Amino acid sequence: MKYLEETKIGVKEKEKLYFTVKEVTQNLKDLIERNFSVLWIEGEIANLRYSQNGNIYFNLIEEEASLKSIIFNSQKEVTIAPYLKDGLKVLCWGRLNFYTRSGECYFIVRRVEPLGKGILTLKKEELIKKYKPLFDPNRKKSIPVYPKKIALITSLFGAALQDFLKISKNRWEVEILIYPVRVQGEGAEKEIVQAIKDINTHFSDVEVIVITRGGGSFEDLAPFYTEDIILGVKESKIPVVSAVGHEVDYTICDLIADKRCATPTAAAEEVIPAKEEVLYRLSLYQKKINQLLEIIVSRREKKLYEAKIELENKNPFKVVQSLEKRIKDLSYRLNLEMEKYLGFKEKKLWEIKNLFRKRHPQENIRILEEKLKFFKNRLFYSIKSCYLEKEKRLESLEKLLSSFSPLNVLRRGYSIVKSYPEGKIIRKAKEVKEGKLLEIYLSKGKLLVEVKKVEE
Amino acid sequence: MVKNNFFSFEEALKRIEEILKQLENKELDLEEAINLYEEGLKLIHFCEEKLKNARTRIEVILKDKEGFKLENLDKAYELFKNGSR
Amino acid sequence: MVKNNFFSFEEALKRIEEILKQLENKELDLEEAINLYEEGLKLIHFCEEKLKNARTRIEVILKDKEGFKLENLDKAYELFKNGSR
Amino acid sequence: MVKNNFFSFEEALKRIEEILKQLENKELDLEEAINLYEEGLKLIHFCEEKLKNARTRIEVILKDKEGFKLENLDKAYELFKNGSR
Amino acid sequence: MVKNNFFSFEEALKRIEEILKQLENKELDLEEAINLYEEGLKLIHFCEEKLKNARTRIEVILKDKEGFKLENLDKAYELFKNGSR
Amino acid sequence: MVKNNFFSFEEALKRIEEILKQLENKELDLEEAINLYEEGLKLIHFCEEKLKNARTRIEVILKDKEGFKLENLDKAYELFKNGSR
Amino acid sequence: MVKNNFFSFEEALKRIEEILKQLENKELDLEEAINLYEEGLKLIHFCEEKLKNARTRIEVILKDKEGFKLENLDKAYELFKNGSR
Repeated sequence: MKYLEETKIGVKEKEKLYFTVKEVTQNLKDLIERNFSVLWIEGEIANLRYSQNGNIYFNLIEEEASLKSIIFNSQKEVTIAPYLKDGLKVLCWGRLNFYTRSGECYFIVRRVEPLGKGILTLKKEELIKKYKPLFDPNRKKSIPVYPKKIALITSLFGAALQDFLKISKNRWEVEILIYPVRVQGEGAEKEIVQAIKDINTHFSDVEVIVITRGGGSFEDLAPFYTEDIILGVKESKIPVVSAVGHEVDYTICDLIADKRCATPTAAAEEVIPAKEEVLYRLSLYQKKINQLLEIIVSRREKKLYEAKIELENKNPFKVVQSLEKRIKDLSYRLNLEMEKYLGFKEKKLWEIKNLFRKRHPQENIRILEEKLKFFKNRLFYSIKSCYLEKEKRLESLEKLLSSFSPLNVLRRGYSIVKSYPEGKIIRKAKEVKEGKLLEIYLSKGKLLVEVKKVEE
Repeated sequence: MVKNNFFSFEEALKRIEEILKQLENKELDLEEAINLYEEGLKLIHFCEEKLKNARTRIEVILKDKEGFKLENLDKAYELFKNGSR
Repeated sequence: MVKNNFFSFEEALKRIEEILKQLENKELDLEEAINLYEEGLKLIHFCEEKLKNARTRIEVILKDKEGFKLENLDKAYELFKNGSR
Repeated sequence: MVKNNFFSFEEALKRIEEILKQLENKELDLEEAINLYEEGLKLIHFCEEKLKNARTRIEVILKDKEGFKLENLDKAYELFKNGSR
Repeated sequence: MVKNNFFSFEEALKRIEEILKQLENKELDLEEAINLYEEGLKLIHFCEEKLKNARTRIEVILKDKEGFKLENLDKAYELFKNGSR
Repeated sequence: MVKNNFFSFEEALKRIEEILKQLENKELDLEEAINLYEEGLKLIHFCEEKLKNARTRIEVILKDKEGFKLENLDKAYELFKNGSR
Repeated sequence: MVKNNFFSFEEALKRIEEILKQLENKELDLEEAINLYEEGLKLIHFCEEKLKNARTRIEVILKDKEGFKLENLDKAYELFKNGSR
């Protein structure tokens, strides 16, 4: 070993003349931690001290050798911690750590077993570790709640049997088969395993196997920490209940069984249902079943009742009534509309009639008659005035004419002499001859005379 | 009086007025004056006759009207037809 | 009433007015005046007759209406048909 | 009522209104005015009759309805079918 | 009630309302108005009959229900079977 | 109760609810409404009977249970066998 | 107790619990609910009877050359006391 290390250094020295502290400590750390991963170390506790942060420091010593050790607070096993004291021989499990900062090597302890008793516990741990999959809770068979037949593997003379039977009486209708075995001493585990096997083979109608014994010294319970027990229980097709030893300590048998009870009494109570409990449960069921049915029936009654009320609300009678009202209303409106319509027409006709009456031609006729009368008067008047005009004019002309009459001189005594019958006015005497007839016009009347004598 | 249809009342009147105008002329021959005067007289008489006739006719028309018959409307119509032209 | 369709009441009235206007003209011939007068009178008479007839007819219509029967609707209908054209 | 289908109450009313408008025209011939008036009167009478008949018919319908039987529903149905188109 | 399936109560009601609306139009023909009125009245009567029948039937159903027996469930069942399809 | 196996209480209730929903439709024919109402009434009666019978049966079962004998377990067993399948 | 071996107490209890679960379904058919109820009640009664008559039997398994033998506890004690074991 020494030689080996020297050679290693030698190789490195070929490259380097010296090491830094860091390099050395790092190499040491690697060396230690790589070579010692996890290990058990046996020794005596010395210089035990508790740090404020909860860590426990001590030295593991053997004669002149000493190893600094730490139990970190976070990894401290609660059960063992109070029992640690200087001088106690222990078996520690953990790993070595080299701290480069201080250049010291520490044993980081994860588990502490007191030596002596501690070795058996270690054994238990080893078995658990070995058959770890068998302890999986998921592998465990369920225990029938109402078993009719159970087998009890125990000593015929132990207190456990008495305890168990005492509880099981008047509890449940169950058939208990007792398979007597030794529960301590060399080979007891073999008998127990055989019992399990026999029951599985020959009494397959057994529903639960209960392995039980009272508490005792660690040595007394030794058969229950055996590999045989693990394998035997594991092989059983019938679920196994274990009630072995103390309340606090779990035996291997406890751990491998499908169920663990602390005491035989507890096992009886657990495995065999109590009559009163079941009766109570049944009475609960009955209550519940009555309640549920009542709920179902009354719910339907309520629903039906509601439907009935709703249907009654929708009674077409109401519809009929409202329709009747509507029809009545429509009928009224129809008559009203018709009356309105006719009234409108009648009123219009009446208005037109009135207008028409005003346009009666009688009025026209009267106006025309009057006009005609007026015309007639005008006609009379105009003809009359025409006539009178003419008459007046004639009269005035007549007057004028008479005023211009050449005969007017006659009034003054003149006369006009005319030849007769020629009627030629005689202006000179010589125009006539004697014996000629002459007409003499006087102012009044005329004379017819014969010329007697002509004088020039 | 035969020839009074040849000239109307108004023409007669006009003639009378003419005669009057001639008569106003002092130079007028007595004979002619007398002739004119006589003509005038005759015309006046003619007119008087006319007037008399007119009066009678108007009266007759009125009287007719009283006894107007529907048949007369034919005549009225014709009158109207001619008159309205 | 046979020929009253030849000229209407209104035409007659118009003619009368025309006649009056002529008559009121002083220059009118006596002869003509009398003729116009006669025509006027006749037309007036014609109109009077017309009006009298109208009066009578209206009275008949009104009386008819009182005793109006449904059968008359035929006539009314025809009137209507013609009238509405 | 035989020929009342030829023209309705409303058509008659319209015609009367037309007549009224024509009668308002002062230039209207007397003859024509009287004719229009007569037509109008007849139409008014016609309308009055129509309205009277309508009232009577409504009364009959109402009475009918009182004695209405279910068999009549056929008819009502047809009315309905025609009417709803 | 034989032919009431030809048109339903609701259709009749709708038609009546339609008729009412038409009657509100004053321009409507008199003849048509009366026809509409007649139709309306008949439809109303039809509805009244329907309602009367409905009323009677409901009364019968209600009376039936009082004396309802379990045997009737056959009928109810059939109704149910038909109805639930 | 002879034919109540043809349709259950629940089916009947469902049908009643369906009927109620249909009755809410304002457009529903009166005729149909009455039919639905009748059906509803009958179904309700049917359900009432069913419930009454159910209650009676429950009482009988409870009484039976009091006088329950172990022999009856055969029946219970069969019930169980049928039920658990 | 003759046929109680046909089904176990545990099965009965399980069936009862199953029935309870089914009855919690409010939509369950009334008919079926009552049937379940009857079954449940009978099973409960069955279980109660079973419990009332329950008694514990204790035997000891003895192994010898021929095989296994069951003995009562007292005898087993004696056999063991006599030192044969």
